[in-house]
Amino acid sequence: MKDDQLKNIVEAALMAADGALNIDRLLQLFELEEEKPSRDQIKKVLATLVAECEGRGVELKRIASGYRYQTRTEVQPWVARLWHEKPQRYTRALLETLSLIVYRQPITRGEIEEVRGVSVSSNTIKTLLEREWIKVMGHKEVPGRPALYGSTKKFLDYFSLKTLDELPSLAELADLDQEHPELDLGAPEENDDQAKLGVVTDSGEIEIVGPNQTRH
Amino acid sequence: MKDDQLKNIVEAALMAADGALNIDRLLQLFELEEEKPSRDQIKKVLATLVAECEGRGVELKRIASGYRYQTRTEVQPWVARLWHEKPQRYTRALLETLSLIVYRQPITRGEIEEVRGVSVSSNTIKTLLEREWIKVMGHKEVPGRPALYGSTKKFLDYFSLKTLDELPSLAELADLDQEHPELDLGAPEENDDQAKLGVVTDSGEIEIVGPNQTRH
Amino acid sequence: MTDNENTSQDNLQGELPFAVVKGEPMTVPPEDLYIPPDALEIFLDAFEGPLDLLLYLIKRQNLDILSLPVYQITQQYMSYIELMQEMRLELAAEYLVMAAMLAEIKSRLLLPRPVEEDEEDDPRAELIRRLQEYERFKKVAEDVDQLPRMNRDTFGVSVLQAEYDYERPQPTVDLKDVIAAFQDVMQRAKMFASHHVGHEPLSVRERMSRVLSMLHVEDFVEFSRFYDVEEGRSGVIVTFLAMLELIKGHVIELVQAEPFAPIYIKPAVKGDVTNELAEDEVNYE
Repeated sequence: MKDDQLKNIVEAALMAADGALNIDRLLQLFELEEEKPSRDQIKKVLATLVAECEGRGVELKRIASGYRYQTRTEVQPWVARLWHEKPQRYTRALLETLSLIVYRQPITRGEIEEVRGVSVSSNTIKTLLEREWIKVMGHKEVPGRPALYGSTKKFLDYFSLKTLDELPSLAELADLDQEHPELDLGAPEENDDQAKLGVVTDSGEIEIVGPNQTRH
Repeated sequence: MKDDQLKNIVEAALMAADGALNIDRLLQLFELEEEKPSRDQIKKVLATLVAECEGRGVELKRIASGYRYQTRTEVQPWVARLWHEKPQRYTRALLETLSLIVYRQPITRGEIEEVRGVSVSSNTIKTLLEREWIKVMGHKEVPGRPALYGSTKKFLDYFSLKTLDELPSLAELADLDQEHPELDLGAPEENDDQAKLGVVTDSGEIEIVGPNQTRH
Repeated sequence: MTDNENTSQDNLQGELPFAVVKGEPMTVPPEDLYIPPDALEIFLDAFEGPLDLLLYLIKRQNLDILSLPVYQITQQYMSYIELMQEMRLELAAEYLVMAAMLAEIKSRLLLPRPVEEDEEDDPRAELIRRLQEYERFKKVAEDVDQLPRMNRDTFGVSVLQAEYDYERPQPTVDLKDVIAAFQDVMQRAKMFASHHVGHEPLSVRERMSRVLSMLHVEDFVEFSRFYDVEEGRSGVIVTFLAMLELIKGHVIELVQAEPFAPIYIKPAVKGDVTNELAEDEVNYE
């Protein structure tokens, strides 16, 4: 198969698809053995297509679940007028809860409440579960076996992110011990919260590192 | 407005729109008098965009109701395979919305949200309308005149029902619950298959690995 | 945190309205402790909880969290709590717990401490840590809100296919699943007890839909045409009940030109609702 034809098929498929397509999915479009491109060929074509969007109104974006054509944020004010419906706004409570789940996953509802200082409404959790931005990753083996929540690929897709690594960084905790030695803040490792965020390893995998800590 | 910006807006709008857009509709995207392009400008931009599709996998076609992007017939055999695979399953949100419409018809979206405690996405309603399982039966004469949804004959046909009366009543449902505990789906977070930690691998797939250890 | 960061954050806060009172965005919180009763509830709504309120009180004095001025802050906090009580607002337990914690810290700082206990934890440390922790997530939640979001900042591309001769496979659904979903949602909503749903026969609901369908075709239908005598007494009653339900719900209206003239059913009069959002849209927002 000629490069041009391959590129056209991939472009058309990505534009016609409802969501993102990954390389495996794109490979499935080619049924005949003799026409099946290699992964590298697909990757090369994708890179060309990404480059061809330069300066245009749409871009080919790599997100968590694959590649997706989407409109550029620069044209948002005009394109949004196509629809009458206003985009949903989220409350601070929902955004703060979501942030805690994303940055400190896996985390229980109790632990979220501890940081926020207020109870988390069931509605907030329900909305997040329903949007499939979060999911139950397991249960904490403490009395009551509370659910441990974590973020999903859908969450990344929705915010056009490839990995958790691309999220805005969490502000560092100021070092109380150094600036205020008179405040004896106890064990230093309790301040080390960075270890909560998923870390992308060399192989490109996301690992949730660091056990979830609770403070008493 | 610069020509490039205008072109990008028109391109993005046409690509994001559900159907064709005509020149009037495109002009409506520009609200401010000073940025509003002339019809001739729009026509010129459309001609450029048509030309830019030369040799690509999609084309900008002029049809009776306006302009729309569509995949080229040459790539159709491959693109069509996107939909060969098995259809996805409906979400729990959709099934609950459907069941409320069936059992409590005629019902407004607001009333569904009241019972479910979470907002109902437009997509859910759209999917059900497209499937022709529900339809708008009228409007409730309260502020906003919200649509009243009800089930259709197609819904009855699909489930091989002659009338809605053949559906179990609520009293029967309670009995059913006792006789067939397997029907009780339980709270979503209790699902065992979710009690795993997902890890995003290189290929963009989610792998299920064992539950994350937690420290106490 | 440096002083510079502190100032820039304050500036940022100043630009965003933290509450809207009668349509007017309030960018500057009330300076003193007197807050007009109407505004108080909105004012408190602007806070996500006791930590948020404390952060605000600290920021208002342009102070670093690290140098938490327990005395002033406690006093201010208590005044707010008192005010809430005066307004007889329902006090969230979390606010009271925080008040107790502040009082405890204050009392411990007031008490003279024996020299050997100097090494003991500063009682402020835990509170400072919590405030810092909360502030980090408050900030990052704002950042997450700014991320480009599908259907707000960016939109998916949906290009049509050239040919339409394919039938897109639809998910199959088992009736059992629909019933189970209903059962589940009703159980969750605890509607069995409070709304007597069980007493409303499904047939009435179905008939309501059928009445509406007839009105969908014609706007004006004669009353008797809705009734099919062949259905017998129970069928007629069900139809009548359905009509009463629809009238009660302001969906349809009965019209009679003069006494003994035929009665017509029509969709309820469209009120002037141009300026109001659809009910479902309001809920959706």
